[in-house]
Amino acid sequence: MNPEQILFILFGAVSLIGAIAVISFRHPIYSALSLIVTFFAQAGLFILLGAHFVAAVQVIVYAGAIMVLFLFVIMLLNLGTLSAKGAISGKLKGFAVILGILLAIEGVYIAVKAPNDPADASAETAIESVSTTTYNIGELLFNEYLLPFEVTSLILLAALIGVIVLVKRESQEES
Amino acid sequence: MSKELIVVLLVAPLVGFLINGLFGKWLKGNEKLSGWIGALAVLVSLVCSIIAFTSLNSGAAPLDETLYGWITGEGFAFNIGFRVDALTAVMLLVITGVGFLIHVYSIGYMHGDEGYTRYFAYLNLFVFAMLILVLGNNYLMMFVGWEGVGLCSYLLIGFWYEKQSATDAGKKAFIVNRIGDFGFLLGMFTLFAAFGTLDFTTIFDAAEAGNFQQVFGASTLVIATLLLFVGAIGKSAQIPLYVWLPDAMEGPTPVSALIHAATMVTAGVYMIARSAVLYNIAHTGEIVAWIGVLTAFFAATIALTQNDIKRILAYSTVSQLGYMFVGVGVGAYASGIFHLVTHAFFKGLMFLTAGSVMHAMANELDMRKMGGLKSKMPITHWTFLVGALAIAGFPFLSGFWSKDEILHSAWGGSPLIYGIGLITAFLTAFYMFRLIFVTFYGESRVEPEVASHLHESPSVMWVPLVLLAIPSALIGLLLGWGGHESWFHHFTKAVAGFSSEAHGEASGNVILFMVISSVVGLAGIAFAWTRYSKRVPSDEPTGALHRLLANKYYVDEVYNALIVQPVKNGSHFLLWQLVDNGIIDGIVNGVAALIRFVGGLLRRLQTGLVQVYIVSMVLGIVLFLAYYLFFT
Amino acid sequence: MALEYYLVLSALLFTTGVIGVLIRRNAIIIFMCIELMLNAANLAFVAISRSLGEASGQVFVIFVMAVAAAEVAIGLAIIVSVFKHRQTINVDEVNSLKG
Amino acid sequence: MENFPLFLIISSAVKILIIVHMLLIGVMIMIWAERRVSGWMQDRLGPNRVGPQGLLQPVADGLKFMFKEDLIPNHVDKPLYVLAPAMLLVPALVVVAVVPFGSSIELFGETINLQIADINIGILYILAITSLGVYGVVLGAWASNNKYSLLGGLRSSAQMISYELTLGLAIIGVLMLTSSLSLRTIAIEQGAYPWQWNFLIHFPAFLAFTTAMFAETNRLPFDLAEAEQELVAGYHTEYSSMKFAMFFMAEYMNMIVGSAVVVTLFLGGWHFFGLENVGGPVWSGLISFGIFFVKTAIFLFVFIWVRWTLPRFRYDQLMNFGWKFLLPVALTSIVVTGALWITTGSRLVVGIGNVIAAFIVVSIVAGLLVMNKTPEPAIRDDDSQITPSALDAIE
Repeated sequence: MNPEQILFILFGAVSLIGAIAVISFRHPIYSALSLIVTFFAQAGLFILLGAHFVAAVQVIVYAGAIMVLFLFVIMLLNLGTLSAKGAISGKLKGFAVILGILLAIEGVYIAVKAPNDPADASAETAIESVSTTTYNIGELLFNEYLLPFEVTSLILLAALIGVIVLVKRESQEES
Repeated sequence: MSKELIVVLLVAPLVGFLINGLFGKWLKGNEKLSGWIGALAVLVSLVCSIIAFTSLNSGAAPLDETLYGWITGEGFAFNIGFRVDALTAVMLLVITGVGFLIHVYSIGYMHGDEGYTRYFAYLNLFVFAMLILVLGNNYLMMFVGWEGVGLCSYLLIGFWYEKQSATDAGKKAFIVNRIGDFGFLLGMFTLFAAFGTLDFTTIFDAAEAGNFQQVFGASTLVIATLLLFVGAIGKSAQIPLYVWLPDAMEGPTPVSALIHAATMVTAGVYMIARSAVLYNIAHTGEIVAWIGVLTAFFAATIALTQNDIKRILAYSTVSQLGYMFVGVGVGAYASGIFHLVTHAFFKGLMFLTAGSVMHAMANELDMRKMGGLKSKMPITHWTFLVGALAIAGFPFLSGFWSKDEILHSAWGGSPLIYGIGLITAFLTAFYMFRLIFVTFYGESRVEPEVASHLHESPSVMWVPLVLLAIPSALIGLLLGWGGHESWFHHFTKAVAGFSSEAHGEASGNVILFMVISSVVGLAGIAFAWTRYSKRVPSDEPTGALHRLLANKYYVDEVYNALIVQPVKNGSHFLLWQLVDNGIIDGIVNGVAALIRFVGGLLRRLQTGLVQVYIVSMVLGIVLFLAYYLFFT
Repeated sequence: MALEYYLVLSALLFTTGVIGVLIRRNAIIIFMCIELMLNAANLAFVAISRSLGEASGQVFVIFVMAVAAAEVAIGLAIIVSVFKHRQTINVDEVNSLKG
Repeated sequence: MENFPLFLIISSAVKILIIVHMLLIGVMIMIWAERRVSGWMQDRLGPNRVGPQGLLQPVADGLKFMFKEDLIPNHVDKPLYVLAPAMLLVPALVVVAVVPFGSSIELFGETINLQIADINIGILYILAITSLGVYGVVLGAWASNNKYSLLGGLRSSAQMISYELTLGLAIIGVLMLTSSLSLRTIAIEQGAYPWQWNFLIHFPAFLAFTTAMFAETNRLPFDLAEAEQELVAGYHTEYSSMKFAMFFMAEYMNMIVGSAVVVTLFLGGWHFFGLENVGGPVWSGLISFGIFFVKTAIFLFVFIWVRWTLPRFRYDQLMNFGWKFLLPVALTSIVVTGALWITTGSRLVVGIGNVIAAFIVVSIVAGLLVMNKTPEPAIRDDDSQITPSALDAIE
């Protein structure tokens, strides 16, 4: 057991437990908190993978912005604990869980049986070169992926306008 | 003369239409502006027409240019293109000149109407369509204009759509025209089958060279020209399709003047003159002439007994159109077009004066309730008198010249046509002056409350009257002096097919013909004087002939019994109750019932619960993955 | 650490998200589960990126995050609107599309 | 690093111990300083009974907090209520890990950087960790199950998100010229003399960053989350004893770390006219640490100064200021810095261009605001003023 394995197990376990907690907690606030924990653990995994920049962005964007928005909305709407009874029958729920387990089996199967890449052998050595990737990411982002990058900025702009339109008050005169 | 000029000429009314049509709501508060925009648009066209005309007159070559390809396909091409020669130039002047005056007149006449801007939009659109009709250099363009004017005519006849009679008249005009248009279309198809194109120049050249596909054997051109003539019959209200024109008087009077007297109804005449080459080769002119003269005669006889001013004028129009067809039929194309021009002025004038009278009489049209209007409306009276004298063939007024030329040419074609034409001329003079005497002279029979505000029309209305009266009186003298040697003949000589006047060669003494015509016309006036200067037409028709005429030969009733009722019954019992209700509805409802049944079963899947949908989605993914992972 | 471990973890996280979407009724939690799925994908991206020794995968992760941020903003706005209208964000109570 | 990095571990542990303790002591000193400075500004004495010049007053307060009954009200959500203060305090503590507080010392033949961890994404780490501080506030507010607390929490989250943008964007100009995310590199890249420091090159960004930093620490004039006059005490209304003390400490810790970051990024770090190079490898390191310490202290004084000078923003003013002034200024700073740096490559031009551009942008925004100005509502009493405007921003 080298340190990386220990950390992987630690972070992986935390993220998985967090994920299960997200879907298990009754109260949305706890779900949100669990999700934050999961995100943190994932950031840890990213660092293990040498993707420091992505890890930082993960925390800044997900933990720092997105989840705050979630919390904000949950508090705003004052969503309390939800009653269990609803239109979704237990049968459907059971079916859904079985489906999910099947899907998990398939996913694991894909992951394990994935054709081992010839580059995999060099992967261990590649770690070092990739670990300083902020520069690499920047270079890729502004050269090869410049167009997607600009498109993404447009998506964000569109989202911005969309949100304003969605939640804007109908009339400004009332205030 | 350049392409750009023609484009401006054509587009100006379109712009007017768009402004009035699209921004009518905003212009509503300011109807003067709306009216003047319409008039101005036509004025622009008028100026362009004058420029085009003078340049042609000073010897410029006719323009025949293609702007761009409209529909291009394997082996054929339809283009947007213009042809401006003497014939077109004359038509342009008539359309925009009379059109402009009528626009101006309408500004006063339509004052206060609910649909003021709509009216001007339609009127501009009409001018635009009419310009396309005369400017096109192929039959397809002509057809576009042809249908366009038909549409505008329909819209304007039914302009007061709250009135049942107006909408009925509009529908009638549309349906009757459709029959004619169908003929026109078939004619176009025939021409296209024979020549592979619809361009005037190509067709005329090929026809003269005999270089075309004999789709109907030797009679190809005969069939084509006769089919085209069916279109002309419909549009120009000839026997047997004239019935729509008198009813079309339901529209506003300036519309009657512009569309149903001066311009649109002459489209048939124009079309035949344009196709002169074909008619010359096919020798179908005689049929045209006979239809024309019979129409002239019948319409004149009907006009004898009518009491409604506008109806008299309408029948008179039909009758005069007959004359024009006589002219083009016997090959005297220039004369026919000449009569078209003079007629446009004096008939337009008379309609406008009738409108003026209506305006003063609170929309009263029955002349038995008028009388003695001369003193109350002097300008109207005098201008009307000029028009009536012109149409009656009073010496040296415009109608005298043009009608005389046609009669003269008809003599060369067939003395019998000439004879009937002469009788018609007598009848024309008679019914016109019957109208004048009953309306303007004698005792006033106006109802008291109407009489109290009897007045001359405003200047915006009477100025156009005067402006029309002058050419009505003089244009014949100016253009027609010298008979077949006149300026007009000279000007239009270059138009394709005009020069070879096969039948219409002048024969006999010109002066003698003139004298005969004048005497006949004067006799008609005199006869009217003896009959109606003191008397009012009786309400009840006396005698069989009178009744026959008063009821317009029962043509409407005959049509109704022979065509309308069978079609209605057939539609009702066979098409509607059996085919539609029984078979088609049965199929449709059967299919609907089936779908409803199946849908009812499928409906249960549509729970409205997002998660049920997602579950099915995930199920699909799981199955797909399973298939690809474990079974391939 | 071999690639497979990360991929397996990614698959498990993804599946957890899917199950969450399927069984929870609260729109916000469903939304969180979608974020969870996106993150699982991100993890796979980064792992494979390392395995291949190039940074493209990380660039994609950046894109995914940007789009996720946009999506969250819009989605939450919609949820707030729905809540204003219907006083609930339970997806099984918002079933106007029921056939 | 083939061998077990014993020395690294030991030295790191020592550094962590020193820094954390300095932070904690710093908090105590700051509490004392704030009260004394405010007293001095308001022409009164402030605490002066416990110890010399009242220096032991914070110790006394601390003791009081510790021995006070740890009250947990009945109506709160217990787990979160307990967790919240820690969630605020921990980020404040760990963020200091990447701040370089001096050059380096040579001991036992090894070079020791005066920094706990020089990670290559240091500045991102700071942004990431500081953005977490909001959870402590928000969750504490929500867990308190009290409407004043909740309002405070909501305000705080909206404010944090708004000003975090500026915080992040304002430093990009610096990063562009330094080509590094490492705080140490950034500090070294700035020369020894004040005119080489970043605050002159990126003056508008410096102002924007500092302002946003003030907002992130929830201090006046940005303390809407705990505005006493409106919300009793905002998010920590329901807290008492040690839990309250943790909130309290976190605020001051944030101040200290924030000052240190500003000093590192904009004020030349430990540089001061070459003084940091005087002496041997040990002494120069200690002197640089001293310089850094003094700079941070001066900046902390500015914090206190501002707090007792400016009145609190109204909620809409806060949002307007953040979105309509700071954000445009930060954005302009990025564009102008990038453009001028590429075209001219001169720091002087970049510095001047930044100031001019910021001036223009602020003028334009101000002009637009004046033009679109709706008549200012008459002064209303506090209560009616806060609740609707807070909800405004929410909805």
